[in-house]
Parts: sequence; structure tokens; C-alpha cells
Amino acid sequence: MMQTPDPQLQFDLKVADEQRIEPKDWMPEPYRRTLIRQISQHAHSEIVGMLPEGNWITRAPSLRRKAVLLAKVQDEAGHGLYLYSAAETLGASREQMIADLHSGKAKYSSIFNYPTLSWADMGAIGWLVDGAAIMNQVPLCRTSYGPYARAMVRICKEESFHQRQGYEIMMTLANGLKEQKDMAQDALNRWWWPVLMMFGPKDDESPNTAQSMQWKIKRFTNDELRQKFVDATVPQAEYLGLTIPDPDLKWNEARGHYDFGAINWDEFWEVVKGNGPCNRQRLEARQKAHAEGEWVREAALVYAKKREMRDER
Amino acid sequence: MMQTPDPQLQFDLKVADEQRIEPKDWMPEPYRRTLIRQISQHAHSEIVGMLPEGNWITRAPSLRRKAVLLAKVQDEAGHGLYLYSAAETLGASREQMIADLHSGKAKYSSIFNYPTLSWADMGAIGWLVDGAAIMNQVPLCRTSYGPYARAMVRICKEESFHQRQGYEIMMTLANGLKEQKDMAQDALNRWWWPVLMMFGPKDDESPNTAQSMQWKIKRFTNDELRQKFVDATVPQAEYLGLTIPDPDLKWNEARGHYDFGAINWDEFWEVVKGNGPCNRQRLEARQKAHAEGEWVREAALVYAKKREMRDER
Amino acid sequence: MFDTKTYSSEVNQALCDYLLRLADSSLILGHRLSEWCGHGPILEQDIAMSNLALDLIGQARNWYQLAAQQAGLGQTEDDLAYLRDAPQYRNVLLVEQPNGDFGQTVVRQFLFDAYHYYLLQELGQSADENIAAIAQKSLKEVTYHLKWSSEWVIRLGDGTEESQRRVQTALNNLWEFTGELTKPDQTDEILHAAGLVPDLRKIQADWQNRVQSVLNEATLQIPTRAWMQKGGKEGIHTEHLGYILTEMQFLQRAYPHCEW
Amino acid sequence: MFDTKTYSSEVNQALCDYLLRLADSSLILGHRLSEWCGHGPILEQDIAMSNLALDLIGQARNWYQLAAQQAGLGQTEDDLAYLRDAPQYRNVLLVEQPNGDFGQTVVRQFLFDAYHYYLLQELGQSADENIAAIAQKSLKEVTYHLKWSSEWVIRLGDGTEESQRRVQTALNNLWEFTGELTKPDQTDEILHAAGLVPDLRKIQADWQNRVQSVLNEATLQIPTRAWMQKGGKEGIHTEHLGYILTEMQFLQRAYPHCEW
Repeated sequence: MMQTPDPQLQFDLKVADEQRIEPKDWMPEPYRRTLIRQISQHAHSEIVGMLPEGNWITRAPSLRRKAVLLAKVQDEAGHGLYLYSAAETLGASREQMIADLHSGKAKYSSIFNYPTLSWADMGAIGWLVDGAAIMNQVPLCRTSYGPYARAMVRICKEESFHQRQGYEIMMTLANGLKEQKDMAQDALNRWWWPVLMMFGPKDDESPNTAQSMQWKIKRFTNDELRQKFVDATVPQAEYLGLTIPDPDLKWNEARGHYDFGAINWDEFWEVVKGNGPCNRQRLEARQKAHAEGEWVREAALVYAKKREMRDER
Repeated sequence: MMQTPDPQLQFDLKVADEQRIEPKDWMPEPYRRTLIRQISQHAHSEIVGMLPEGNWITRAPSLRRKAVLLAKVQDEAGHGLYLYSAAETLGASREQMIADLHSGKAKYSSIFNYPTLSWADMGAIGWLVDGAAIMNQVPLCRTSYGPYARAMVRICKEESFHQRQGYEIMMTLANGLKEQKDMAQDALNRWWWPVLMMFGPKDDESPNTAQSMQWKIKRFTNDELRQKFVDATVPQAEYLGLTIPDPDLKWNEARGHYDFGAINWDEFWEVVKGNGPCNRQRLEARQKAHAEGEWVREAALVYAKKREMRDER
Repeated sequence: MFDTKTYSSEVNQALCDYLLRLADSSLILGHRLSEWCGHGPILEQDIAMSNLALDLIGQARNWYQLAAQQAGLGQTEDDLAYLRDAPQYRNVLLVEQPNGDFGQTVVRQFLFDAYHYYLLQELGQSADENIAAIAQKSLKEVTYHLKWSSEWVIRLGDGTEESQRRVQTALNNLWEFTGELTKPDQTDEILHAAGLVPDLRKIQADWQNRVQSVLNEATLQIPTRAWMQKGGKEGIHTEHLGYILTEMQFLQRAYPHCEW
Repeated sequence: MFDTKTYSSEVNQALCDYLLRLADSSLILGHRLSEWCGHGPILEQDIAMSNLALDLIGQARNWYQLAAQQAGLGQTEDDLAYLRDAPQYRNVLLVEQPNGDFGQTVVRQFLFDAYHYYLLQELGQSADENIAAIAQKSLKEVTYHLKWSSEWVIRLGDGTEESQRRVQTALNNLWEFTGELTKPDQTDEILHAAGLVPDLRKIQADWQNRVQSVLNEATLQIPTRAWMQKGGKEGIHTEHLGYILTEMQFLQRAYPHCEW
């Protein structure tokens, strides 16, 4: 007599074997919940992340830069779409995810609660924020859940393009007039520390990391990724002739890594709690867009039904 | 036995004798209605007239100009207040007058339905629009209705100050760089004809003029005032080195006046009917301010009542 | 770089003016659409409006480049976009009108697209090869624009009571800006005589038919109001354009002579 | 022109910075108030807000003139107002926040006025005669500002349910921008040590008392939220300031080297 296979065992074997879990496969509820939380949070970050950069589209200093920036922000909207779709394969509804964002229940990346104050911020965001995002996301291309991994492949390709564009903006400014170079340095000063915080709390304060790594949702710890980012970024800043605003930053021959100064975790937690410079502004912008779009979504629905009824006749 | 004096006769005698009619005096109903219409229309013109100039306060090119412009627009609000008060002495309510403005029942000067497109328009409006207004208003200082006449004395004093400021802006531009002089000429080109229309239709198409002149509400006909304005303004334009956009303009030795070209009365009537470049925009701005202020007015009222009740206890 | 033709100075001047009209209208409409980015009513439509904006900005760049070369004054596309003030701008008034709600944006887009589509179709046949080439390329994009905006006009017009009221109001308010789209002036006449641009009377008829048919399907009423605003093509704009340019040009104005 | 004193270069540099803070805060708040002109909820209050704006712009001019002279670089008040970009602006974040509804404008005004009033009272005693003179003159105006805004906070707070809800929301939202008003930094310390400006801790106490007492009368709750935004005094602003300056500076930027 054949034994019914134990689904948990099958799941564990698949994960261990680096196979992808697909929507129709059995999966443990905590795995599903963790993924929905992570993917929707990632989707929300793409959508909220449109706002700080969107802030400079109408003020971009050349037609070429304007087109590139607009296309970039549009890509972010596209990433949001793929990710909402990936989360939907786990049984979450887009409507509910958006409601959770607007109610404050769901989070998004805290980095977008910082303001974009000059054109150089378009460079800094591309270079540093997208750079940090890629560090986080490249390993996610091998994450155990299939639809998420495939979405990330596409997203990472575009993100790395965005990062190059951002670095190119910084390069142009750093090689420009003094005012432009100052603008670039000022942007680096403001974004550096918040970007380091993007990798999340220190490993010993990140309780979910172990489980996520076991499920192969996550592949590296927060601190590992943060170190990789610093190591990659310091030479890029040097090449630009810009100074990273950290007096404690220095190469550690023994470790083969850069040492860097202490992160202000109070600020991190305050921003997470909603006290960042732009938390309210960002959420209000999204809530407003959603509320003002209500009549449009309703009209589209009613029209589609009318069409359907007419077609039936 | 004493005869009851005939109030109409007394009124006619007073007017003929250049005495002022005061609020408590008997007056013919058509006289009252004509005055309410004219004074409230004048008040509305001051209030709507704040908008085209208000459009440049935030963009004024120096702090001094900004302060002067803001003070000027504030004066217009003050004029609106005096005039609403003068109309109230005739039994009209401010609330009803404002409702009539917002419903489109009451008119305001059509000149404010033209857009302000450059800083030079602040000069042109002061010089030409206020100049034309003064032509109309100086005789009103001797108008037969006392409160109106007294309001006009105060208003005319301020208007003539505004006109000088406007002319000074034009002078500065006309003596400035080529771009500034072009700006000034462009403003003159756009405002000249609409300003000539401010004096109202030709005498033979202005049916109310005769009655208003008989009541000594009006002292000169539209065409007389228009001619006075042209005669006064042409030398001023010459002094600025600007060209009045009318090829038919020339000195007529025989008449002792400037001849000028034909006015496009079709445009005039279209603007009166609501088809000017900014009719909808101006009215919507007023309606919006009023609607959004509703809760403030209500709160002020409720608070005043609470205070009153507390004071009684 | 274009291989430009040499024209009589009268034609060349009219041509430069005409190219700026095309470029400015596309740029300003693209700017307005880009203001929606991140604030659209539906994520998919946010993306769609960015697409439209990107197409229009791209078209503007092509027209500016041709205008700059045809004028022969050594200007760049950015000089033309960033260093002219409102009275030098030649866009039609329609495209500078505020976004309003999504319905107003859709109606503005449709009224312009219907004109833009037929205009580009004709310009694709221009005796000037550069014009013809840019027009043909743009037409592919604008064919999609017109499809998108027509569908939305129909969807909202024939949707709910509220959506119908909103788009009808938008239509009533924007109608007065449609007159100058197809009203020829001297520039149009000179260039038409030279075989470079079409007779606007033909565009007018095509536009009218298309608008009528879409509005019918959308159960909307064509406004009866006959008076039309004009001035955009000669540089006399509404009060909105100044604010658009103030924002758009700030960096170029505040930091002159920079590479970006 | 002022008869300016000579200070050590450290003090003079701090002083120029401090004067810009005063000037910029007044100018930006005046700018915000001037946006109401023609759009107020009641004609009399439209006039009142213009009065406040005029006073503040006048005060800004005085402080800019003194700053320019104290810096000794031959700048004018307009150079300082029109040719510095956002990172060079030193106004507190509170004054650049949007007008919102009339309630938000009134709350913003009150929170600033209560600080401004006590600050000017102390600056009126400054060892620098120019500072003392400008402060004394300004204090007369600001005494009225504080009266106006206190009365309106009370009227709206203790008015209808809707008005109370609106001003309470405004208060909750603006509260986080009040911290930097009275938080001393190095500039404040250097100048206080030199006897030129007051100890902000004293202003803090007076501000707190006044705010508490007016909010009590207005039946409003002081927000409990403790985290405070900062950065304005060092040139790190919110996203709003860029738009304000873009609009304000357009003509000076687009037409450089002109007399106006």
C-alpha cells in the first residue's frame, strides 16, 4: 500500500534541493504569510518610491534627463505591478494589500520617507538607493518561491540599468561647475546613512532572518549585505571625488573590508514608526490618489459590465 | 393747513441743487436699484480684480515690488469693503450681493477676464486699467448718493497712487534691457483695446446713460470718458517710447482730440456674455474661496454666540 | 542630425515657427501628463500616462532638433525648451490647461489626439522629408494615444452618472480651446502653399467627424458654445503656461551654462 | 544703511547666518501668507493676512539689508532673497509648510508668532544696536500677529465640531516642526555667548506657556508626539521650499542683471 507523501517533507526537500515552490504546490502557512508580507512590502516600496523621484520629473534639467527619469519612475510602477501579481499567486488580493498600505498596517522601505531636495538626489537615489536595492535583490532571484524569483530577475535587470543612470548623473555633476559638485556632495551627505539603514536592523536584532534563510527566501544576513554594499560603494565615491560623510570609514586590511561608523538606530526606528521627514506626506499622496481615483475605477467596472451585457444580447 | 411735501419733488430739487442724497432720505426705487446694481458691480470688480494681479505677487521680481503689489491688491480688497458697505446703506446685503456675483447674475468689469501673462502686465494694469478706472471714478466723487461719493473720494486717492506705481513699472521696463522693453510693449499690445472697452458701449448703444446722468449718478458719457482717456494716455506712451497698437491713431487738429481706430465690439459682448479668456477661471476662483471658507464663517458665528452666552452668565 | 533643405527666408521662418508649435504642444502636453506620475487613479493608467508623456517628449525632442537645425542659429533642443519664456512658446492653449481630474485629462488628451492623429497623417506626406519622417514615426505612437483616450472617453462617458457628469463638464470647459487647433493662420497658409504642411480645413473635417463619433458612443453632448479662444500659436497664452515654464526651467535658469 | 559693528570673524559669520535665519523665516512665511491674497475665507481676513505678509516681508528686508552689510560682500537684499537656492536658505521648516485650509494657516501662524514674539522681545535687548532696533520695530507688528492668530485658534478650536477637528488635525501635523524653533545650535550658542542673542531655553519656556494657555482656551489638545523634525536652520528643508523658490525667483533667474 502506497504511503501518502508528507507535504511538509516534500516542501522541505524541494527547498533543500534548490527547486522552486510554485503557486499550486503545498506550502507551510508561515512561509506563505512571510512571503505575502515581504512581496507586498516590496511592491509598496516600488509604488511609494515613485514619489520622491516623481518630485523632480517636471524640473529635470534637460529633455533627455526628463525622459530617462520619467521612464525610470514608470519602471518602478511596472515593478509594483509584477510584485502585486506575484503576491496574488499566494492568495492575497491587490485591493487588500493597498488597503493595508493606506491604513499603515503594511510597511514600505523607509528610505522613501526622506525628501528629494535637489536634482543631485536623482543621481544619489539611482546610485545608492538602487545600488542597495540590487544588493538585496540579486540573491532574491534565487529565492525559493518561483513567481517571486522570476519577478526579481526582470526587476534586477532594470534596477541595474537605473543604477548606472544614477551614477552617470553623479558623474556629470561631480565633473561640472562648483555649484554642481556641491549639489552632488550634499546629496551624498544626506543619503548615505539612510541608505545603510535600508539593509534593516543589525543581525542580532533581526529575529526573522534565521527562518527566512532556512526557507531560502533570504540568502544573506542584513549585516553581510550592508558590508558588501559599503565595500562596493566606497571606491565609486572615490572615483567621483566625493567624500562619504563618515569619519570612521577606513579600509581594514585584516578583515578585507571597510570598517564604518555607528548607525543612528534611533533615527531608523523613528522613521519606521512613522516619524521620518516625509512619512505622512508620502502616505497622504497615495491615499489621495486612491481616493480621487475611486470614481474612475467604479466607472470602468460599470462600463465593463454594460459591455458584457450588450455583448450577450 | 400745511401741505405734505412731495418726496419726489424734494429729491429732484436736492439732486438739481447738487446736494447729496443720504441713506435715510426718500429716493425713487429705480434710483435705488440702479445704485445698488452699479455699486455692487463696482465692489465685485474690486474683488475679482484682485485675481489677475494676485497672480504675480509670488513672482514679483524684487522685494520692494512684491510689497508694493501686495499692498495694492490689499487696497483693492479694502475698496471692495467700502463699496459693499455703501451698497448696504441702500438695503442690499453683502451675502446676497456675493451670491449674485457667484451665480453670474451680477457683473463685474470685463477687463479682469483678461489674463496677466508677464510682469509687465502689473505695469500695464496700473497705468492703463487704473488710469481708465480713475477717468470713470473721479466724476463719481461728485455723484448724487452721499455714501457712494464719499467712498469714491477715498478710492480715487488710492487709485491715482496705484496708477503712478504702474507707470513707474512701465518706465523701468521701457528703460531696461531689450527683453524688458519687449515685455512692456507686449503688455501694451494686449491691454490697449480691452482697456478702451472698459468705458462701456458707444453712447448710442448705452440706454441707461441718460437716466443716470439726469440723476447725477453719472456725469459724462462713455464716449466722452473714452476720448479723455485716449487723449491723456497717448503722450504717456510716447514718453515711454512704446507704440500704441492702433494704426489709425492720430491727432485730429480740428477736433482737438486723438482719432482712434474701431473697437471690436463683438469681442466686448462675448466677454460680457462670459466668453472672455478668463471668465470661468475668475468666477471659479471666487466660488472656490467662498465655498472653502464656509466652515470658517460658520465657526466664527458659533463662537461669537458662545461668547455672548458666556458673557451673559 | 538632419539633412535639411534650404527654403526662401519667408518659408524658412514660417517653418521654424511651425516646428516650434509642434514641439511646444507635444512638450507641454507631455509635461502635464508627467504631473500624474505616481498619482494616477489606477496603477496601469499611471503607466499608460507616463507612456504617452514619454512619446510626446520624444516627439518634441525630434521637432526641436529639426527646428534648431532649420533655424541655423546653433541652438540645441534644450535651449529651445528651457530658455524661451511664455510669449515665445507656440503651443496650442488646449495642452497647457490643468490636469483637473482624470476625466479632464482624458478629454483634453482625446481632443488633442484626434487633431494630432490627422495632422501627423498628413505631415507624413510632406514634401519635406525630415518632417515626413518624424511625422510617420510619431503617427505610430499617436495612433495608440488616440485609441487610449477614445476608449477612456467612452468608458467614462458611458460609465456611471458621476463619471458622465465629470467628463461632460470637462468637455464643456475645454471645448473653447479646440478652435485654434484647426484654424489656419499665415504660417499655416505659407507652408501649405509650399507643399510642406496640409490644409487645416481638411484636418478640421476629419477631426470633427472623429470627435462626433466618439462622443456619440460615449453618450456625451457636443457643446453648442461657438466662441473659441485663441492665441497659443502666436504666443498669447493662458495664465497656466507661466507656472509650467517656471517649474520646468528652474534648474537651467538658476544654474546657467551647466552640463547636466 | 546701518552703522554696523565689527566682530571677530567667528562671531560675524555666525551673525550673518543668524540674520539670514530671521530674514528667510519672515520672507517664506510672508510668501505663504501672500498666496492667500484674493482667496481668503472672509474679505476682512484676506486683508488681515495681507497685512501679516506685508509686515513679514518688510521685516525680512530689514534683516537682509543688515545681513548684507554685516557680510560686507556688496550684496543687496534682492541678491539674498532671489539668488540663493534652497540649501542656502535658513528658514525654519514650520514656515515653508503649505497653507492647507485656513485652520492650518492659522495654526502655523500661531505656533510661529508665539516664538517670534518672545524672540523679538529678547532681541530688542541685544548688545547689537541694529539688531535691537529692527527687533523693537518688528515686535510692535508681531504683537498684533500673535493677537490675531491666538484669537483665530481660539475661535476655530472652540467653534464648531468641524472647525475643532480641522485645527486639531493641523496642530497634530505641524507640531513636529516646532522643535527646531527653540533648539539651540552652535550659531545660537556663539551669539548668545557674545551677548547678541538670547538663550533659546528661555524662549522655549515662554513659548511653551503661551502655547499651552491659548490651546487650553481653544479646547485643543497639545500633541503628545515627541519626535521633532529639524534641518531648516542648517539648510536641509522639506520638499516644499524648492517649489516656493522656483516660483519666487523665476524672473530674477530668467532675466539676470535687470533693474526692476
